[in-house]
Amino acid sequence: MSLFYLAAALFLLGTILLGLVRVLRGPGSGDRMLAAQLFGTTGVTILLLLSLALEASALVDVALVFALLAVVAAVAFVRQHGLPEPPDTPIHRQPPDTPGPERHHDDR
Amino acid sequence: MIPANPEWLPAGSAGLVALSLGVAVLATAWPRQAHRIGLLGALAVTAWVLGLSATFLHAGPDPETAATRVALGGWEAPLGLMLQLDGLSMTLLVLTAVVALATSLYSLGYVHDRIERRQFWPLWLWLWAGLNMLFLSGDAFNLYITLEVVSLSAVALVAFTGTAAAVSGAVRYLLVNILGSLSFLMGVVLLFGEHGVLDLVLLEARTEAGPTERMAAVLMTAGLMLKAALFPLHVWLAPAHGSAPAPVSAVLSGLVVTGSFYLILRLWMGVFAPLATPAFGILVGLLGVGALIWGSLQALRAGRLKSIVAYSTVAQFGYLLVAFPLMLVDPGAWRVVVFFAVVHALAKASVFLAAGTLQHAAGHDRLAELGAVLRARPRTVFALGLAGVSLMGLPFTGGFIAKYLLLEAGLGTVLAGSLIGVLWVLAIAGGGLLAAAYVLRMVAPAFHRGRRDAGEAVSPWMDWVPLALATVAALAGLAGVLTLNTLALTPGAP
Amino acid sequence: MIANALTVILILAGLVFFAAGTAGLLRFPDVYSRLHALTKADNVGLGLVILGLMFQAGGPADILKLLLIWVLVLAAGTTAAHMVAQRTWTHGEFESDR
Amino acid sequence: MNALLVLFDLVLLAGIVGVAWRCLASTDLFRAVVLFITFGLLLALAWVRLEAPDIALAEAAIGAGITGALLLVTLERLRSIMAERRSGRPHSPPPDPTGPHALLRALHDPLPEHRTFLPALSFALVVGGLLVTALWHQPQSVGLEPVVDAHMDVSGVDHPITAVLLNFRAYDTFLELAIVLIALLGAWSLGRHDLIPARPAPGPILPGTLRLLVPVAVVTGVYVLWAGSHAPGGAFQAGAILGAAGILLVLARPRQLPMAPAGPLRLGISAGVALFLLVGLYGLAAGHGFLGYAEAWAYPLIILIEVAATLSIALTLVALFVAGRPAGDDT
Repeated sequence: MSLFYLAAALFLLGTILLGLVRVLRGPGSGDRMLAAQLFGTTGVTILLLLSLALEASALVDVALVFALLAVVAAVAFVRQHGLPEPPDTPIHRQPPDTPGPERHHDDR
Repeated sequence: MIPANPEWLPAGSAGLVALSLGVAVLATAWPRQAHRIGLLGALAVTAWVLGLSATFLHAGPDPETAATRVALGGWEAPLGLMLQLDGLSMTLLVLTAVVALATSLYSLGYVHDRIERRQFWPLWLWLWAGLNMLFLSGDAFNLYITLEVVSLSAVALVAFTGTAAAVSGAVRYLLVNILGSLSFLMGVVLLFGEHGVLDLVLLEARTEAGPTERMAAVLMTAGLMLKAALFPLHVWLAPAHGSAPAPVSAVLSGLVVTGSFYLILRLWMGVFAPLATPAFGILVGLLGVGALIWGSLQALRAGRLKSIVAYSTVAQFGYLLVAFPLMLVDPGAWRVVVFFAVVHALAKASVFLAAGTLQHAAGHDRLAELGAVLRARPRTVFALGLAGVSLMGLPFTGGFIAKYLLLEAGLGTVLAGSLIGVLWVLAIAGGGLLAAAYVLRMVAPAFHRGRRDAGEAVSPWMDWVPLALATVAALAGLAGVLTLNTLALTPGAP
Repeated sequence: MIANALTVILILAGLVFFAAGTAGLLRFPDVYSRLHALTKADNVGLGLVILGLMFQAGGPADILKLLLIWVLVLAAGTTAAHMVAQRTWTHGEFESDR
Repeated sequence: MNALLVLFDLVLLAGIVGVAWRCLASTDLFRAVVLFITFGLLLALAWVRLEAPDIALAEAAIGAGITGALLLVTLERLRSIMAERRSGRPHSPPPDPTGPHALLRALHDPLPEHRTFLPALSFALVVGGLLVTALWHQPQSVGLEPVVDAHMDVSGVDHPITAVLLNFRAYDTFLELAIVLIALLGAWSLGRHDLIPARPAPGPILPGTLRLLVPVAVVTGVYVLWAGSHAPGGAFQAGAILGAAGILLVLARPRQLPMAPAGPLRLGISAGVALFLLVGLYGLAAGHGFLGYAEAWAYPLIILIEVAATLSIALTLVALFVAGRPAGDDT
């Protein structure tokens, strides 16, 4: 049986690594955030499977903590403090910014 | 007078840790009174350290039994962790107490803002407690944690003024520190994996020149060199000092950097002693020569007072590296090295405090425009000059004694038939000349004709403390025999 | 024996949903449809696996813990998907993050 | 079983290294943050495989609950500062040259762009190769396990990790608590924090989730703290969970939360170290050595210290998340 759990966990780990393609490609930050959310759930599942495969019941607690805090990053993503109210147009890729005036000088 | 009892030493060491931690915690919880708590705490900790050193000197004429080991929580190593007090740590504790007391008094004048005071004192007291704990620690993992306490509070203090330049310097310092700490920790892990113990004494008994020890030695030494700003890993030092408050610069160059160097010395005298080969010694010595030349040249080129002093730290630490090959030939030379580090710390701290007074008065520290203030503040310039003379190593100062002893060790190497010894002697002698050049650069404007302008008023603390500390540094030569005798009470060291 | 068979079947079914969710995340054309795909993996995939694991649980406390994990992930997945959709709707899909 | 475990470990290892590399090489900060969150998840799995569930628990709480949120919020502040710099006109609130803004600016100032990839890669390969060689020669050391096991009956608790952390090497743990505190003091020394007004919740879903999650988080935190005496768990993990719950409240609060008063907050964050130190001093005075306990009192004292430490850690983490010092500290 534990062989089966382990194989299932390995399969799920594989889906995480595949899903990384979405994080790398994007294109929007929403896509990346969604991928992270899916990884969190997959991670919980892997932990539950490993707890049976390795016969370590403490891993269920680890999974519980992951499940409990899975939403924090997403909430931070949506409700950052400095976030301006919805702008008129979506922000598009900006040119690289110019050095600011307050750049300090080394005396060397 | 109450006779000193050697049985007080264990409680005295644990008590020192508890006292300095208690002061820090109290100041953290009650920031409104932090400066008063800090002043009382500084006096109490200094008095405690001096009492401890008196007891120590009375107690242990026998170097093999002179080390006091304290099992914290009653658990002996290898299960628990031990504090260790010997001649080396005692010397550095006294040095720390003197410099830290001076810094605390200076800070009473320097950090006068009611709100800044509340932020400054807790961090500073944590830093001091961290240094005390570092010098007392006898356990490899505990050393890592005390190093973290020291570095983290030092980083916070560098960023303390909150300006962009200060924060930028602090971030660099933080990254360097993290890298150094992780490297050190990795070495600790390797040693633990190989030997299964963390206690330094137990480790020392088990180490031999194997691949694990070599790797651990490389990792730990590199990490500590990074933290000690030893050439060529010194690049963070000047930016970190550039905008740090003066008392912080003094402690950073005087004590924090010395703490990392202490650890390098302690490890190579103990755990890594079987690994030291002549070729390795020569490599370190060459790095030292490089540090002397490069640091001095940068100090001669720098345009700001504090940068000059910061680069002089890089240069002066070159001596400590040059001393390494000497120690391989004459094992007893390590005591001279420590004495040199002590004198350097005292002198460097007073130079930074004096520079801080000048900077505060003038509102900047650009050397070219500092003449008027320099001419109007003879007391501070005298402190700067006196400490500078000690850095140069002119006769009768502590620096002179230290360099004389170093030169003696160097000549001993030459006489022992080592050709490269000539290079070390030349470096030690030539380094003094370079130091003279940059010290004179700092004080020379005071002797030019021109306008005098005392600048902004400074508190009496800022006026007198640098002078007092510079005097201590200059007179430290008188304590040379005492220091060397104290250091002799280090078991296991020649 | 039957419990083991049920566990295997349920977990396998759950894995199918995870695979489908990942495929959807990779292959679907925009945020909204991707979101749709992966919430299925969240809810049903984990639900099936947990259902399967319940047959192996040691006691009622363990079963409750497993159920709690599922409920928490359900809540997190729902909230996250809702909020990401909302943000994308108000801020635009191709917002740059440089 | 064994072959499959090795395969699992190899895939995990490849994932960790790959994610770390892409995270470091990413030019898009948001992508780097998401990769870092993923990195934390894989790291927790690695701790599980290294049979260190205590650390996996801490990594779960810190990685999932705190670093992700911290990085995302920092990124957003950074973005608004950069937007303000580009447009040349100050964004609200007016820039404060000495506040946390200075830190963000300093962090954003790019380091000189040398071509660092090849040197970095070769350095990493050399160090990694040497490390592997050193580890290869290492004996199968049992470390301190037998010594710890021999003393478990006098430690006051049933979980060896907790026994080491709070009894045998309590000094280290005390200093670790102090380090968390010093980090906060450092953040506070940079500037003051003016609470940014809360924004109305965008619908019923977020408040509803909060109502479910926060009580469960509190219960879980207490459970993890309690579990620490006999199973993986303890003050750091519980403090991180409670801290994450606090961060969630700060992030999602629909209306103005009252500002924490400076005095009690100071007391709260230093309660852990203060109590620990008092117990340590008592041990010194009573002859058990600094930070030592009488055997009979070990369990209650450990629990007492852990409760205070949990509260302090949770408060400190939330305060670190909020960043600047409370305004009441300045009067």
